[in-house]
Amino acid sequence: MAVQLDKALTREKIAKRAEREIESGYYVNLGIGIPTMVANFIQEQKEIVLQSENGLLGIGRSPYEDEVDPDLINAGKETVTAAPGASYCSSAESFAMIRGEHLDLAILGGMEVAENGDLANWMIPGKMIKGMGGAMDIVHGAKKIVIIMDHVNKHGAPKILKSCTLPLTGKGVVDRIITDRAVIDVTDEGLVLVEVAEGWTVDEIKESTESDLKVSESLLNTSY
Amino acid sequence: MAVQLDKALTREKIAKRAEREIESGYYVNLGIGIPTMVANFIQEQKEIVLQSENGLLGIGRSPYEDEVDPDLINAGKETVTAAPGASYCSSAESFAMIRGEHLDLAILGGMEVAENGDLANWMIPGKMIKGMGGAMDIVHGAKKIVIIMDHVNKHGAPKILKSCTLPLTGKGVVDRIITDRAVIDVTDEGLVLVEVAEGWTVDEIKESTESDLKVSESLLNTSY
Amino acid sequence: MKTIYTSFQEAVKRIEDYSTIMVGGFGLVGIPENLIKALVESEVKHLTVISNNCGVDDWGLGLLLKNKQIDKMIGSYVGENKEFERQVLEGELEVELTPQGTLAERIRAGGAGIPAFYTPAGVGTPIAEGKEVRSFDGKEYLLQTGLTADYSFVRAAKGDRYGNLIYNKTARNFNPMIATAGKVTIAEVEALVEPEEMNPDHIHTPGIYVQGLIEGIQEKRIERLTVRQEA
Amino acid sequence: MKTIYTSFQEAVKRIEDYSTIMVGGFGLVGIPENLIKALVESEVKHLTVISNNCGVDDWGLGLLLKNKQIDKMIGSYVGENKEFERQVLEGELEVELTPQGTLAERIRAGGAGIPAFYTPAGVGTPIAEGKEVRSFDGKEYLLQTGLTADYSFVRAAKGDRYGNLIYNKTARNFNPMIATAGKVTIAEVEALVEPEEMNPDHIHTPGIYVQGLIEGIQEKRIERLTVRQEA
Repeated sequence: MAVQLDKALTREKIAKRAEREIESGYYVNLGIGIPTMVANFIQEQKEIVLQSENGLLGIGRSPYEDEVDPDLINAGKETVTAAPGASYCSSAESFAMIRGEHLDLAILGGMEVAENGDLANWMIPGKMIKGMGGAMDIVHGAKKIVIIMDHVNKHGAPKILKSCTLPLTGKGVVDRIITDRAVIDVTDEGLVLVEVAEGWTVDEIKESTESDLKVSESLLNTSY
Repeated sequence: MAVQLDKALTREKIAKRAEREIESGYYVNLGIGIPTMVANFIQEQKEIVLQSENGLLGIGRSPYEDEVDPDLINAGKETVTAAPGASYCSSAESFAMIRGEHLDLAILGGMEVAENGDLANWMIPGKMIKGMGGAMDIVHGAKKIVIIMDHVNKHGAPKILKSCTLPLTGKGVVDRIITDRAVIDVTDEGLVLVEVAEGWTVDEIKESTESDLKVSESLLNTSY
Repeated sequence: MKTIYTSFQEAVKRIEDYSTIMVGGFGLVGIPENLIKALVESEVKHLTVISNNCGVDDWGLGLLLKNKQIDKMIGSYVGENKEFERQVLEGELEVELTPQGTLAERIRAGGAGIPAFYTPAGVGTPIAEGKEVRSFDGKEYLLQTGLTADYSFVRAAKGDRYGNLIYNKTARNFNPMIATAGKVTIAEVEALVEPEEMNPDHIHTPGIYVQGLIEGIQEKRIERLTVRQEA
Repeated sequence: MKTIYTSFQEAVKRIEDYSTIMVGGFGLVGIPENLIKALVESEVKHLTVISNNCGVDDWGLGLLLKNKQIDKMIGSYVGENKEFERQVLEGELEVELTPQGTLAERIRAGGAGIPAFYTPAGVGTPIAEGKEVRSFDGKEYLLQTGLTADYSFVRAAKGDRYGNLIYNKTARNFNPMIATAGKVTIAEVEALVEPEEMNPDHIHTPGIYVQGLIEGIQEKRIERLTVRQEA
């Protein structure tokens, strides 16, 4: 139960930090799972538009019971409403928006990220493959790709690696990684540690990261 | 003046014969110029849909003066109305219909047709090039491509040739040629004369055609 | 002008074994429920189905799957279905996974007469195996081919006798492209209306793409009901 | 959320010499009349213009041409313009002719992140010169690349402050694709309305593609008035 609570709190912490990536005026795609949670923390003064790849530009809040429309869902198949100014489109048009890099930001989950920006988040060999859904398109489809995930896996092993061991979702696509412990940027000079979360030290982050980490000159400590 | 009248009558004769190509239930694109005239002769009992590549599926009759809408034109830039059941679409969608061969028939004008079905109808070297417009797409965009034109040019020289001398609009695209003198099919075995117009003989058609002509076993004489 | 069917059995009866069928919908939203059910009843077998998802165990394309009518499935996400998993693991069902945006574009291309196009999705991933990779302006792309089908089944909110269709909200999803890519496209509509009720500026699928229509009542099952509590 | 301009001069003032500009419309229908006029006034030079046509001598893009602001024109039909002819013959103007359907698809591809695609149009014609020809299923196709622009100018009937656009009848034409393919897209709208007046199912151009809007009154000149006499 304590572990469960911890998990929930960790997720919330990551989601809240990820929310800071979203600037007013942004068009954003939030991946299924924890990324979807980010929407709950978006500050009211920010004017942002959430895109859902099943053909909704402008996801609104969850419907009240009497507002539920079975024809209106998000990409996670949850019932939603449409925000003011929303529009519907076909899946081809929706991915035209994505592929054409008209979105400012996508926040997605990750299993592994490599120091060159490779991302693996869709299959584990030997396990049933459910499919990549829209992930392989979305990683090429926003001006900035942010991956949010736990810093280490359930065995305590790093998820930020020299190179991914799992089949890739995209090659060299990640711009920033936000974990429960740190914010790390993928740059041409390798990974750069830019923020350290409350309760963690630079050394601890380095120890729990397989790749080499440069420390930013403007490193923020205890930033979230 | 007599020549002028002849020209008008010849055009009408070709257009009327071309109309017989249109079966009830067909989706048809009519090229700019004489092909557009074909619409005037469509028999009322036929249910057909005329497509205009500028984004109108279902061209209606010309508007009465008080119905004119400057936002509603055909591909020849003439003001039109929309027929019952019409829809508007973008140029990309319109050519998706065309390129995807969803049209049953296109009737287009021609300068030269070769025995292998090559068509030239868009440019004359040395003269100002106005552009091919939609012609190069449309010749690949209907289940059947019918070319209507005079049998010979203004110098009396054949327009149906062993091979085209003018730059092509499309390679091997023509299914049938309708002229003031004859109806000729493009087949794997070469050109086949299938109909002879009133006032003409098989020999006269052969003489005024550069390509070899097989005569169909079911040749129709004086068919129009 | 179009064939208006009065029974769903009639609408699917020409479909033969080994046909390729595209089916609209995303999850359970916008699926042609009654056409799928009629296909199950028809007992037609060895189908190749192209659809973003494959329904759930007891609804949508899951019903076809359960009845072992599908030989091959082309989709982007098939994770809500235990029977699917079983058939794949036992080698009864072939699966071709395609990124969702690539799938949507392949279907659009198929309907639009475009045999192939380049897309960044899948470069450097297992999806790229056996596919041409080519650089444009220094970035790598995969060559993907257009998809067509013998039959396309779509669902729309409104349709008219000219075959024009209008979809409702996110029930549009894959339906417009799928309507363009079937040799024969049959639309299950919630309401068959007079053409005058369809504004020509609002039509999503022009009638040229549709060969038959049938009116039906849908259950519209909800996969993940998510509601906000009244304040 | 979007920039709402109050003057057309203001809307075009950031445009620099040597820019590539896409302009919506077919013939004179659906052209952003006032944006074009403001561009003429701006005296910006050495433009590459991508548009299906190039206006007529005294209207639309013909005005830009007359003012010698265009270095290069990419379009499918440029036949209604004597000044165009003169500039081409005297080597003042470069022209790249593209089949109309190919042009529409190249612009769509540019906006949709597709670097290139294959199309049957132009195989065996002068258009194929220098282009890759490739067979798919025994038929030949040309490789064509996507097109984008620094600026896109479109005209819509209605727009809202979220950038959503709705077009009227055949004034839609090239506008929706062009709206997607400009780094900066500015929409001239006949009426700027409240978002509530735009039904989300009827929007042709989702707001994401549009950076600025301005309301204007159009002359809507008619090129070929064709009427039926009263019975």
